[in-house]
Amino acid sequence: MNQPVGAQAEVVLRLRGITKRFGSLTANDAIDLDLHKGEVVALLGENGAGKSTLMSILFGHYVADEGTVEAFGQPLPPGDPAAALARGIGMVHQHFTLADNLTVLDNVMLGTESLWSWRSRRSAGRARLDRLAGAFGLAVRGDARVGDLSVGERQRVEILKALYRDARILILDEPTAVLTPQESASLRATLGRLVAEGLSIIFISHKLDEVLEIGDRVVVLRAGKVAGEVPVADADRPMLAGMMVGRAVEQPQRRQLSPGAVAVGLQGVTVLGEGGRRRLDAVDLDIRAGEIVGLAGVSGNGQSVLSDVLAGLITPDGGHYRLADEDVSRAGTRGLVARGVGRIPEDRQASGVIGDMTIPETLIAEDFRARPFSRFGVIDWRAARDFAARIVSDFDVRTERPDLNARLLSGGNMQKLLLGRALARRPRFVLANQPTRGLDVGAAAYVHQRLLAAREAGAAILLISEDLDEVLRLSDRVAVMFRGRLREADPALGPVTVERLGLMMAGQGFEHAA
Amino acid sequence: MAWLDMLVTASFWVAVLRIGTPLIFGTLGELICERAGVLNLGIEGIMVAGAFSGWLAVYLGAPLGAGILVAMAVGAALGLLHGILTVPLGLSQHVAGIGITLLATSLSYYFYRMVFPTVTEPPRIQPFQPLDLPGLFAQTPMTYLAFLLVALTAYVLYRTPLGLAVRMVGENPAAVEAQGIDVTRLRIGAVMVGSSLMALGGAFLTLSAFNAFYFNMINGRGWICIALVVFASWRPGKALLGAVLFAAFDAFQLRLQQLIGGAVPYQIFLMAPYVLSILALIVMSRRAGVPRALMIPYRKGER
Amino acid sequence: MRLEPRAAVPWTLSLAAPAGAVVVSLALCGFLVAWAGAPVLRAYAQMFQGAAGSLFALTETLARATPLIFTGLAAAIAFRARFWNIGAEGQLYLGAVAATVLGTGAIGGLSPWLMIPLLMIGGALAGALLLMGPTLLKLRLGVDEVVTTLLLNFIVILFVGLLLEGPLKDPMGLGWPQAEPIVAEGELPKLFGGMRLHLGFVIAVGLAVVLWFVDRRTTFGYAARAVGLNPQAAAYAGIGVRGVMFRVALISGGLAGLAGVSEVAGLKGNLTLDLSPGFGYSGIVVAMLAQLHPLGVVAAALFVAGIFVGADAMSRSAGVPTYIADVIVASSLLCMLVALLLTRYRLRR
Amino acid sequence: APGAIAQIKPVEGKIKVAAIYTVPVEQQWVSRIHKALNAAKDRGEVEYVYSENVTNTDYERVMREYAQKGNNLIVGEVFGVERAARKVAGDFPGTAFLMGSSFGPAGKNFSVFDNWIQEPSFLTGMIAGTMTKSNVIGMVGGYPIPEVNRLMQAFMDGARETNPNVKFLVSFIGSWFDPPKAKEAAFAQIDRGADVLYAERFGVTDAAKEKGKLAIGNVIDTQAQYPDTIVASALWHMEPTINAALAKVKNGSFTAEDYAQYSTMKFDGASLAPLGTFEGKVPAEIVGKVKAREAEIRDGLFRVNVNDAEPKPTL
Ligand SMILES: Nc1ncnc2c1ncn2[C@@H]1O[C@H](COP(=O)(O)OP(=O)(O)OP(=O)(O)O)[C@@H](O)[C@H]1O
Ligand SMILES: Nc1ncnc2c1ncn2[C@@H]1O[C@H](COP(=O)(O)OP(=O)(O)OP(=O)(O)O)[C@@H](O)[C@H]1O
Ligand SMILES: [Mg+2]
Ligand SMILES: [Mg+2]
Repeated sequence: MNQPVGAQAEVVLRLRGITKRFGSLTANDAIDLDLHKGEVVALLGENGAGKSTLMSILFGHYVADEGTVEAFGQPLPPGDPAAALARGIGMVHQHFTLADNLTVLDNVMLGTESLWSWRSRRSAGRARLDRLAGAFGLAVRGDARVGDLSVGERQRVEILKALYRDARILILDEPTAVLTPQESASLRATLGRLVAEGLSIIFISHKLDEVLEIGDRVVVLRAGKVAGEVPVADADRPMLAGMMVGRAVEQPQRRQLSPGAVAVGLQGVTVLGEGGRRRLDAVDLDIRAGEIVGLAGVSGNGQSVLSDVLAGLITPDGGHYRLADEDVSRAGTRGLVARGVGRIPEDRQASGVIGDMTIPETLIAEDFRARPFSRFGVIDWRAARDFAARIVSDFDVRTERPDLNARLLSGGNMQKLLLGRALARRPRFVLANQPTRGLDVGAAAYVHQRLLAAREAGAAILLISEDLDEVLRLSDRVAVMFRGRLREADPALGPVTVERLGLMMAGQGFEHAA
Repeated sequence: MAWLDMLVTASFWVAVLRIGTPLIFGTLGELICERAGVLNLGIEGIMVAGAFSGWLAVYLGAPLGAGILVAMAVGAALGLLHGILTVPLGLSQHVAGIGITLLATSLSYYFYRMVFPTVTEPPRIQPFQPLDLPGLFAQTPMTYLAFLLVALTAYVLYRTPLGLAVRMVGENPAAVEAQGIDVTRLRIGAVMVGSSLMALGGAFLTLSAFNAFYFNMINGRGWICIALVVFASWRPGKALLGAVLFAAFDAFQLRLQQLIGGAVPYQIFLMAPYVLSILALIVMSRRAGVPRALMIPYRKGER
Repeated sequence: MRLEPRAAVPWTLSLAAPAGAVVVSLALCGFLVAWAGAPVLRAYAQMFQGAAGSLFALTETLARATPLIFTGLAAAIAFRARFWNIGAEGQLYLGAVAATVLGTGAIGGLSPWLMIPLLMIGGALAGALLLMGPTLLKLRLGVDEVVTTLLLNFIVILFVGLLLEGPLKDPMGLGWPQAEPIVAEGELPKLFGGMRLHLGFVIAVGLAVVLWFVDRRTTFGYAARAVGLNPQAAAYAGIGVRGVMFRVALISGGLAGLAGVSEVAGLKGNLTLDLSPGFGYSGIVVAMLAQLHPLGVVAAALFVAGIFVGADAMSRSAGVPTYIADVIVASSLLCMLVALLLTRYRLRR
Repeated sequence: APGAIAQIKPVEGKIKVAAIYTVPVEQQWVSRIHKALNAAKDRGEVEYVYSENVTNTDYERVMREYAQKGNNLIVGEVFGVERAARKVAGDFPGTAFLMGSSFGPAGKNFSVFDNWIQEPSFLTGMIAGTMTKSNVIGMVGGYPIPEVNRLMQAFMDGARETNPNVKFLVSFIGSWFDPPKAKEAAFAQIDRGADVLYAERFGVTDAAKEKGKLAIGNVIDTQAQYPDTIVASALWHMEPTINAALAKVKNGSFTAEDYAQYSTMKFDGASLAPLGTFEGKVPAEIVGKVKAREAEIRDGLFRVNVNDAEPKPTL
């Protein structure tokens, strides 16, 4: 890849003058875009720039207000996903479109046979699925229930869905946002094979390194318009970041601090799962005031359980969780909040905001029982609104109105809201679980800046992230989880690098543990 | 033990299947709707409309088979209404359903009174007769049809592309749309088919179990079916089991009343099927089977 | 043709849409009225007369709305927290049973100032207690509450029948399955002489206002809403989901129980098996029509009751079969649903 | 109230009658009132309007609406709203009320009736007692209310008179309107050996017919539909009651009275249906006995016991 595709290559997809309005908002504004055969176009843009909207129009989920789409020289009927599929357009959606309770094969075969056929040719389907999976290195069991799969495996199923239908054009909307570095790497390898087979790809991502690695050409959207277009060969990170945001994005820097006393201590924390399995196995960890500890690990190795313990959702079956000198193992969510723990949940949509509540309502969810938000059980909405106004301005939450429903915020702005909720109380301990997942570079930089500021204000911070660059950049110390156990990467053994972390995440250094 | 003897008599089980038949139709119909993600509280009214229209057609001279078709068509029409209200319009499935029940019931009664302004007793038809077969098989054709439909529904749901699409649209409509299938049409279609089966359940009462249409004759059977669907964890086979079990409780209490009648208030017997259903639910239900997208409207192009 | 959310709802539309719904519904039902040979416009004039054309008509409408407000609030409060209480009918009856047990002479010599609150509290407790079963089953064992509450309705009605033929049977009732009348001190006073409208209506509206306050302004109301909208996020934020559910269920069952007290002590005077023509189920409709807003419940209950009372009177005046009343209620309901949708969305293309 | 009448006065021209039924007019009991009023309408004596399926919650309002409209006579059934109905009558002194009721007349204008047809029920019991070969008779009822119990008890007494060995099965189905369920209850009784069924509800006769058993009708005569099944029926006739009331309304002499007697055999308010298709199939000896009892009842020499207690199975 990264070979510029000659202008002579066939144009497989031609978008002209695509305009889409949602009420007063113009999400796409007269966008033109071409895709050539065998080309990888990387589509970049801030959160809310209109990337997903454009792709949804192309695929027929949305109907454009103006503009046309041509695939392989023929106009594509608007608002008809079936037509797009029939033309060989496959789409991997930003949010998975899979049914958890059904099998992989079910999800893949859906819609590939006539609905009026009297039987489903499942064995042929399974054979085809296995062949594709083998050919493109997308190993996944056809009979597995999708709900039991890891995020990476689901991503593979999404791609297999498209390949199963002989897609010639593949659209991937932030396919790597939730993947581990290893999974991302294997996905990139797969895409390479696909391009070699002659597929054309539109690839959306906020991870600029990735874009630079696999894209041939970068198209940048800003506020619904095409802000620029460059061949990858001529692009670099700062340049792309600047094109997206419209100004230079500065990476916040970690200053050297001398850490204070131990603020958070875990001793032998153990959580048992079904059948006595140890989901957390005697985890020890100290975090000092003014220190960021980064925690890496392949998802499913216990980071989420640890995060739930620290957030007060789970009471450990053994060991101690201490804040300063107090054992808070049984304090519960409310007790922890009261003792100055700020928590940023892993899944901001599911456990963070209450989507159908307004911004002020969502913001007081943790302490609506206390002053100033309520007295004698009566809520003071003015205090809540004032608080919300402060958070919105302090944390740069971009919203049309301060009383918008939280659901309508973009992911980045939702994240800023939750960051504000967690940090406004000047917590002693900040638990930040995947705080920049899916965020654009600008928003991610902002989150980093706020976390570093909290550190400088003396908070102890645990940063759980699958983005190893982020972990290395922000953390004073780094630990890795593997099969429920936690090990620190000892700096005495040499510099902590992505490679070293990768090996630890695969289990190196955990062998002789108890 | 006299009551044990009773359980092994053929006539008891004949009665069980007879009592269970309308429940099988209704439960199967509701199951299909819910599998597609649409709760259909219109069932009680749709059963009334099916009972009335099927019977009226036969009363006006149509053959019994045509009565069945008329009932199914009326059920499908009401299903279409429910479908339009709840699928593309995305209205509350609770209210739309209760509204349909009220509408279908009152319209049936209104039509009945307009067609028969002066009758003083319910007009009768010649209903389906039980087949002259030995043992359990002395049932009317509609009971056989019910069993056939259970097998058919199970086959379609689990073995055909259409069934896969229906199950999927109840789990995640976005996934269905992403695979190029029209969510709206699929859901409306499922609701129509399900509703026509419910109407069959009603028609069984007027064309097979009895020979006249009577106000209030559905008498809560539709609501029972809703409960049976949950009991069945949304599976056709278990739905059959649930309907038969409930019918067995009912047949059993009717006989138990004869056996130990005097000592115990009759209400205790009538309660038995409901109490036992709750107990059965406690024993066997976890919410595992519930279609994820049940009661969640899906509007294309909205998030 | 697609639906698109409106950014803002013009006030003219929020008035015009409900009116339009009623007009469309009446136009549709006009065919049925004409089929019965009645002059359609005159019939509808009579319908209005019958719903609100006189003090009598108006008080009747309000009296019929009263139990719907109670059960509507019961459903609204539960549904807000995503607790599907379909059992208001049974809770209503059990509330009435409690009022009957307490209010037919077991306790004597109390002034109405004590007796009426006593009956109310008793009825509310009974309703709440009945809902405890399904609530605990749901919270402890994950048993679906739709089914348990629904089936309990049937059981409760049979149980009431058993009581009415046994311990609660009125010895003066000549063998009929009915209870003794509520003592005079326990009766809810009538609001106008000679009319059936009673104190229960005032209490119902008062409770709607209180619940509205609770919902909008109190920490409990906030927690209940949060649990209903996103239980996972509520739990993460430290709201005890089970505790909230439990209290919501208590209130919901209590409100439905109050409906029974109100009917028995306010309207009917004694408990019979036909105390409620499905008020528990209509309450669900009322609640959803009100979009679960406590004050909206009052409006929706008045709407449903007004249409029914008016159409029922019209059927007599115009000589149309009685069943027309329910037809008009049902079609108005469905039209109203669509109209309310069109205030939030616009149709495009 | 605009149309309301101030006091009971003689009526010129047609009497305006309104009826309020809590069930549809097909229900056996109500159908007899409806039939009698329709007959009066066909004779040109009355203008007749009615509301059916009125819930007891709405009953009082409907009474008031009809009274306000100036109807001369309001007929109905107030078993669930006894007190409220009497109050309405008090508020409309010029309107005559004739209501099915368990209680006595009230005020100046509130008269009552009830279906006192235990007499023919007793006679049908006598026939049933001889027609059963298994000596087991099944009875299926809706609810054990006095109106039902009374007839069942009389029927049982009659059966015991001709057949001391007879045993009874009793079921209540908890609904007035569920023929399929009534049918199932009857099937269950047939399974237990019943060969004669007392058909208090619709549906019972159908079970008997399907199984080749016999049935005894109640209130209405359905032998035409079930020629080989319905042996005998105890019939109720509302015409004497209605006609007596209409006459008094007409000449302005209507007062609060108990019209119960008009439902007795003596006043032709009740009768034993002709044997019809079972003529000759019922033993002549028993026909004679029944005829004799009937005459005694008409002459007041034999009084059928009125027992409102819930009948219990005896098998
Ligand atoms: N269904 C919708 N209804 C209303 N507005 C929408 C809808 N979908 C998208 N939008 C609007 O379109 C704009 C672009 O959204 P889109 O999802 O395309 O952004 P994006 O570029 O994909 O962002 P991200 O990088 O975060 O995925 C948003 O600002 C939003 O206001
Ligand atoms: N239903 C909606 N109506 C109006 N605007 C919406 C709606 N849904 C989303 N938006 C807008 O869409 C924009 C982007 O939303 P989107 O969900 O794509 O954010 P995101 O950053 O991509 O989320 P994530 O990072 O989790 O992928 C936001 O500006 C938001 O205001
Ligand atoms: Mg996007
Ligand atoms: Mg995004």
